[in-house]
Amino acid sequence: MTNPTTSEIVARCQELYEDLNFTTAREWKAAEAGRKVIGYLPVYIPREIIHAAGMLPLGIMGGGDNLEVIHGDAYYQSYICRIPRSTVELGVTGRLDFVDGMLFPSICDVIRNLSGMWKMLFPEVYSKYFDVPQTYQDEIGGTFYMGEMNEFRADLEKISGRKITDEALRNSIEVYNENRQLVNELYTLRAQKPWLAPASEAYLVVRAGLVLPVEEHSVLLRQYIDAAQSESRPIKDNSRVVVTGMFCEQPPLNLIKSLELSGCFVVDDDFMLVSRWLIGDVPLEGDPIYNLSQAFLHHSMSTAAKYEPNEEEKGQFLVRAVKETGAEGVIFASTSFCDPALLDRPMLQNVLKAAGIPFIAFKYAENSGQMQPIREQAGTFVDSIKLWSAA
Amino acid sequence: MTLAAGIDVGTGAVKAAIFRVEDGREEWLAKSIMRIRQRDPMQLAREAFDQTLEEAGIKESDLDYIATTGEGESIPFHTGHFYSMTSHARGARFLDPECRAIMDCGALHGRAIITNDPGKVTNYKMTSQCASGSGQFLENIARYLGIAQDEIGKLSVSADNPENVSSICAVLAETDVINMVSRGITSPNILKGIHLSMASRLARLLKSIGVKNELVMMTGGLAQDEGLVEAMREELAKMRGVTAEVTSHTDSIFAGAIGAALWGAFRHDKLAASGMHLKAS
Amino acid sequence: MKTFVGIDLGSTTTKAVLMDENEEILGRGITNSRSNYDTACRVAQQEAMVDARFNLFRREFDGDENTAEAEAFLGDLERSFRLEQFLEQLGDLEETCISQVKGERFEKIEDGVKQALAEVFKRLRGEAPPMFAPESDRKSDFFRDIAGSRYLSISEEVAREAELPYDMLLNVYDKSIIAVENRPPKGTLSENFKRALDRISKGEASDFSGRVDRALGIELEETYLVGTGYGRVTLPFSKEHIRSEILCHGLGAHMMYPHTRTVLDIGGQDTKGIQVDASGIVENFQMNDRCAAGCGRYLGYIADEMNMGLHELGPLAMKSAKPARINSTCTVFAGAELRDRLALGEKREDILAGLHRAIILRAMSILSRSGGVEDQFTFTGGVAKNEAAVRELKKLVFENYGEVQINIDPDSIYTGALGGAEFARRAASGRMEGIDA
Amino acid sequence: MRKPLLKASPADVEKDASMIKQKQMMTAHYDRLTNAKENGDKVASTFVPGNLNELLMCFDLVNNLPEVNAIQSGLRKQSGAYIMEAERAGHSEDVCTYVKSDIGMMMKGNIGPNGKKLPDPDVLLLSYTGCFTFLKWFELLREQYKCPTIFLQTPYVADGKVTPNMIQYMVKQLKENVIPVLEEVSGVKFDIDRLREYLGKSAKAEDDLVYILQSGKHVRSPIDAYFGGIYYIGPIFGAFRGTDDAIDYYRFLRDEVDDRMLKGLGPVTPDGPMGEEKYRLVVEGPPNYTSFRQFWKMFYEEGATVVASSYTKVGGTYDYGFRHDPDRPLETLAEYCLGVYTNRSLPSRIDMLSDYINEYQADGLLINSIKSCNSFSAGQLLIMREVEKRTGKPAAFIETDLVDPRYFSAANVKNRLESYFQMVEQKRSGAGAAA
Ligand SMILES: Nc1ncnc2c1ncn2[C@@H]1O[C@H](COP(=O)(O)OP(=O)(O)O)[C@@H](O)[C@H]1O
Ligand SMILES: Nc1ncnc2c1ncn2[C@@H]1O[C@H](COP(=O)(O)OP(=O)(O)O)[C@@H](O)[C@H]1O
Ligand code: SF4
Ligand code: SF4
Ligand code: SF4
Repeated sequence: MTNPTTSEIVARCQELYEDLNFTTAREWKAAEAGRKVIGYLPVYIPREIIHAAGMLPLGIMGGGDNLEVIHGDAYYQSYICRIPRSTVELGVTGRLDFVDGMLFPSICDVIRNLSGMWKMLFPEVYSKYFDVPQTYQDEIGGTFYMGEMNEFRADLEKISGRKITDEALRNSIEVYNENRQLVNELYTLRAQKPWLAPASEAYLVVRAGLVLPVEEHSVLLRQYIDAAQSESRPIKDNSRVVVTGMFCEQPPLNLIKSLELSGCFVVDDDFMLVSRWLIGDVPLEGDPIYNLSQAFLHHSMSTAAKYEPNEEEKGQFLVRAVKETGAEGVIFASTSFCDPALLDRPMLQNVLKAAGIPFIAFKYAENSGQMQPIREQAGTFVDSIKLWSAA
Repeated sequence: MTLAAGIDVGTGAVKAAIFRVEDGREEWLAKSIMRIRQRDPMQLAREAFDQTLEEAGIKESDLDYIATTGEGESIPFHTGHFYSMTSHARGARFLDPECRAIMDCGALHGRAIITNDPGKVTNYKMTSQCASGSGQFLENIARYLGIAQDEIGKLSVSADNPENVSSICAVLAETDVINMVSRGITSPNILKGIHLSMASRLARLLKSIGVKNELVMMTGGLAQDEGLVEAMREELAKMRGVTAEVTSHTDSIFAGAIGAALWGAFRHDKLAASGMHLKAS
Repeated sequence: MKTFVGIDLGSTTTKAVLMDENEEILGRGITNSRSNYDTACRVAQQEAMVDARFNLFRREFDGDENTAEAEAFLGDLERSFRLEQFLEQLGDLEETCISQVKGERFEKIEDGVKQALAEVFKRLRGEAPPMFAPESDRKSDFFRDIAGSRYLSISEEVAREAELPYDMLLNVYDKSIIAVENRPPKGTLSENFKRALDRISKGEASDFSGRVDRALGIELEETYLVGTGYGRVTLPFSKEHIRSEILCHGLGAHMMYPHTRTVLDIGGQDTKGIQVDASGIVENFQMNDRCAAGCGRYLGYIADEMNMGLHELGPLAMKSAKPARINSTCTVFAGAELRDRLALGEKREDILAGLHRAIILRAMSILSRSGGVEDQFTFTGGVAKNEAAVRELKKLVFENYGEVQINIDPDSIYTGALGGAEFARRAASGRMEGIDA
Repeated sequence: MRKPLLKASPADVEKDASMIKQKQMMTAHYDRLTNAKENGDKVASTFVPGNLNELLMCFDLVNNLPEVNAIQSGLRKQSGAYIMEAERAGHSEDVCTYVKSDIGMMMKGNIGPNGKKLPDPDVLLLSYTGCFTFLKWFELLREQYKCPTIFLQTPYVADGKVTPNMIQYMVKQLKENVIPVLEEVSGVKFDIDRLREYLGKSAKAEDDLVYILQSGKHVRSPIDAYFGGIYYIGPIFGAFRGTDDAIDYYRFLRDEVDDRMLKGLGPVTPDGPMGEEKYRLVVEGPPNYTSFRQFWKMFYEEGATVVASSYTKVGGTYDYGFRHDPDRPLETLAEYCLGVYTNRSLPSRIDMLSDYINEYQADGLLINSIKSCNSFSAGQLLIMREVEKRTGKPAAFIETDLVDPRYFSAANVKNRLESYFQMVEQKRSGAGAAA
């Protein structure tokens, strides 16, 4: 079998991305009696538990710019971000009618309240507000988190009618470890040779992992990485930037393309953090729930949705990302009305200022149509990097 | 010697300029402006460019760099593209080397920019995706009041009791203006009121990017409007902690084109120095 | 006879409905709200009176064997009456224009401009009778619109011939039209009727004119008046004569379609989604904020951008099978997007269809916030006259709320005023009951 | 019945005793705050919902509440300038204006309502109950003050049930993260009996508060449970829970309310006693503070009384029986935090509001949706429709902001309210006619 080209893989991923009916997930479910699908919202959920229950974790990142929101506005005022309203739209228009459960991770007040709304709107579907600790001591936050995970595990056992064994969990952890390694490999490739794996492509490839079974996605990742490395593409006179603030409501694809068009190489980002949340492999030996909790407490990504207990550490993750990827600046792109991202931003900017890293900031919505102002702002940023850099 | 052209494709007008740069001396050879008025901007860009070539008495192939700015990214014959704020800042610095802050007021957007000494943009902000308080907005109102565009400024500065205009929709403003007319408010007072309301928005934009005592140069089409320039002065004077002066220039509308041409020349020389040649095609 | 008046002072148009004691509509009147509000109310009310007179004439002629002849006569009378009105306002406009020609800007060309104006108005007057001839197709009923578009083209010609700057003539017009609109109509109604009657009967008294005289003799007593609408706070009425426009729209829609439960009104400056119960009482509503995106003005603005009449937008958009996806929400930015897309070679009808879809999508969002769409659904307001908007609305409503019945009345623009008139009738009868008790 | 202690002219006794008392309490509190440094007092900043005043008192810490400061700035019409200041410093227009008002105030010298500078806090007690903004707010303050910051997480009561896992988590945090740091900052050893004593006092005042708030059930309500309610909750939600002052205050207030009920009087408004009670409303959501008077006036002028509101539950829900319990000191604190209004799930908020409409015989529900506050606002439209469906009473929705004057459009709000009142009226007469 010949390896598919990047454009073939990307085309497939784009199809998955545009499919607001989640056809592949529907087909997966229909393929075998008794299969269940559990939907989850950003930012992070231990998908391993769902996988171990023999179910398909389905990432729901809003409706994007292809969904015309008709009913969603009946649920949300104009000053609330888009993702909950497009998610509700997906729900009330029946696009999620095959989903057997929904998880609302603790990320902000909007998603939190959405969990209650879901209970009102779809009383017959299992839904859970998935609380996570914001304190990171083993005895305190750890115990609480293990409690939450075990509760969830028990819920899934009830739904599926069979036990989730530690063995199954370990197996799932292994599968996801591999998937995370591949995602990280793709990110590393993009950071090193961004022209080979443009951000808009990498985005689609990683995003496919939200709707595909993880094993299938890992194959896809491998294929894309191999194809990207073997194709030759022209090097552009672009500047390297890290984009941040997009951890929940996803930017429209055109926004990512516009950034590239205006002269940016995106070398790191916080899109769909669930795919990269845990840093490094989760150990396979011992109590799997304990291991997942340890990874969450001590080896996980930073975002605005997390409390940073250590003042000195605030924002350092961003400085490290810049250093590690050789970026020349940071773009803060936040969803309009996203309190976590927007409240965090001034603090992060202060950290960057102190580190002498240039940055700019703008807002978007998942359905932003007009890209010209974004091109202009990103373009001006790149202009000033380019005109004044030593080269 | 470097010859460079700048073409600024805006939403209201296309502007073009040609420069000769030699030993740091910048000589402006030609300029041209064409209002778009529902015509194809790309074609107008060509026409405006050809006009400048003719005026400068040179051929396209004599040019070392053709720079576009504004919405000119897709012009086929450019050497490179600079984004509006980059070029406006540079153009303003050419028109008045003293200025450090730039307020560009075009047909749809307002852009506040700060530069450091070498002309590098250090901070900026654009107005949002609502056209309230834009050039188009003023144009609509003037049209309704039956006032020609070049009359606006003069009338506005003659106001004796400006009407208080809160920020209103650029499209629905008409109704509010009708309201004012029917309450017997004079055109100068209406215009001044609108200028003040626009200016206060723009002044806030300037302050938010950290303008304190820099000389602010107005660029773009509305810089021609002395009423708005005056209103900017008044609004900035009202702001605590800001002592910035405001200036404009008769060629302010060309700032983008000028800046693009000069950056083009700069980039050409820089690349040439490193042995690369990007001859205009 | 007793009459009840409802006036809906809209942002774009002011509408009046005259109702009799039996809840029958006697007359409807509409005018531009552009002028001052007082005048707008007075003009709309007066127009409703005129319409009522014609209805009374019609009642007078009812049961006549020569229906065709009578219809023709009434048609003539109406056109002739409109012509009289038009000429009167034209005279006013001319006077005002001439008086504007003064000052520095006209220093050297004062006489020339005045002569040119005289010529323009001569031609305008000459064109008038055919404009009001049978079968002629008037673009609008508003003086500003009819006079305006003709003035523009005639004065361009005249200016060219006289070698005067066209801008000057334009400027004089722009200044004068506001003043003219702000003046309440001068002539008394019956005089205009008399003159119109004279014009068609050429002075000869006929059986028809006798009946008209008789109908003119019926006195229309204004028993109670209720005002509503966008400008209701500035209405020149006291508080008990004012009702919220939401309630008036709800009630008005209920009167036209007693089974209606959801009402969408898209006016010039606001869009309202209203839910009413079985007796026309408002249960919930939602309105847009002060932004033109999603209201009638959006289309007006686009029409201006495209140099088209409002009436032409819908039919052109209907030609499209593939509406474009409009990215900008803001009206002004949508205008810019329109230009961009035209420049890129996209089809006018596709862009226009996309713009219609955009405005209806906004309306859908307001509807959904007001509680969705329930059977029956009534669409009112100026935009209901636009077929492309109606097409998109139907499509979206059916897709999202199933097969509900959609009501659109050609006179739906009067919904608010109708509700107002009914409130007036109820208030008056309540008052009378009070007196009886 | 106890007689009011304070002297006032006989005619005024009913309405003034509690008000005078409250003024004195507030003045004394702000003086203590602004003199903290001179007096050697240590200051803790914390939030209203989940505010652990009794615990802070055990360490002799003075309780500073940034939210209350923001409210004060709003009422004094200074918040607008503060918010602009914060936005100029890089804060987004989109985020909660309480935070920006506080940060702006800090940037402009932190002058408190008594005209004196508020002290820098010695410790930030980040008690996180149902509002994500709290997290970021104190991270922002920590960046400025560089003082110890205690994090106390209250899990969200998503399923309407408080689980043992939640209580354990909180008690553990109190024992291991909160109390040790408070001891260290204050230099005072924790004494659980002191805490018990204060908790007992809290419960006493809480009894009276519930009585007062429930007086709204009386037809011809003696109180306005929204505009008036804001004053009534001040001491219990602020720095006075657990004090004798609070006990006195609520006793006075209870007497006044009883007196008004006896006389068949309605609430007192800034323009004197309220006229006829034409509409009885339940209100959901915080008020607007920048145009507080104007806003209130739109209600009382039309004869609308708010008989129950959810806002008076933000600092704790007592009407379902919760009282601070001296016998389970740490658990009771945990339960208190878990029970604050915004930490309750949407379904339980709907239950609560529907109950209020029925129990307080209200004509309908009014939602004041606050732009700032996702915690309150996200989901309110569903709440509105659901309550309407369950109670059959009309509901209306208005949008304003807490302390940002830019988002209070008087004309809009008035238009909506007027339409709403006419709607209620029409519905009543329509129902009457149909019957
Ligand atoms: N003399 C003038 N007085 C006032 N406004 C003017 C004048 N000339 C142009 N304008 C306004 O300037 C705007 C166009 O400015 P410009 O900078 O060319 O915009 P853009 O770059 O967006 O095309 C138009 O809105 C026009 O109304
Ligand atoms: N014949 C028509 N065809 C299409 N649209 C129309 C027509 N007449 C009016 N409109 C639309 O209706 C709007 C005015 O609606 P109207 O209900 O009169 O508004 P308002 O009540 O606010 O005055 C105009 O902005 C226009 O878009
Ligand atoms: S985009 Fe921001 S505010 Fe909206 S749900 Fe996500 S985290 Fe919350
Ligand atoms: S308010 Fe007016 S100018 Fe602003 S977005 Fe809406 S239509 Fe555009
Ligand atoms: S978001 Fe709401 S609860 Fe949170 S601080 Fe702001 S106003 Fe208070």
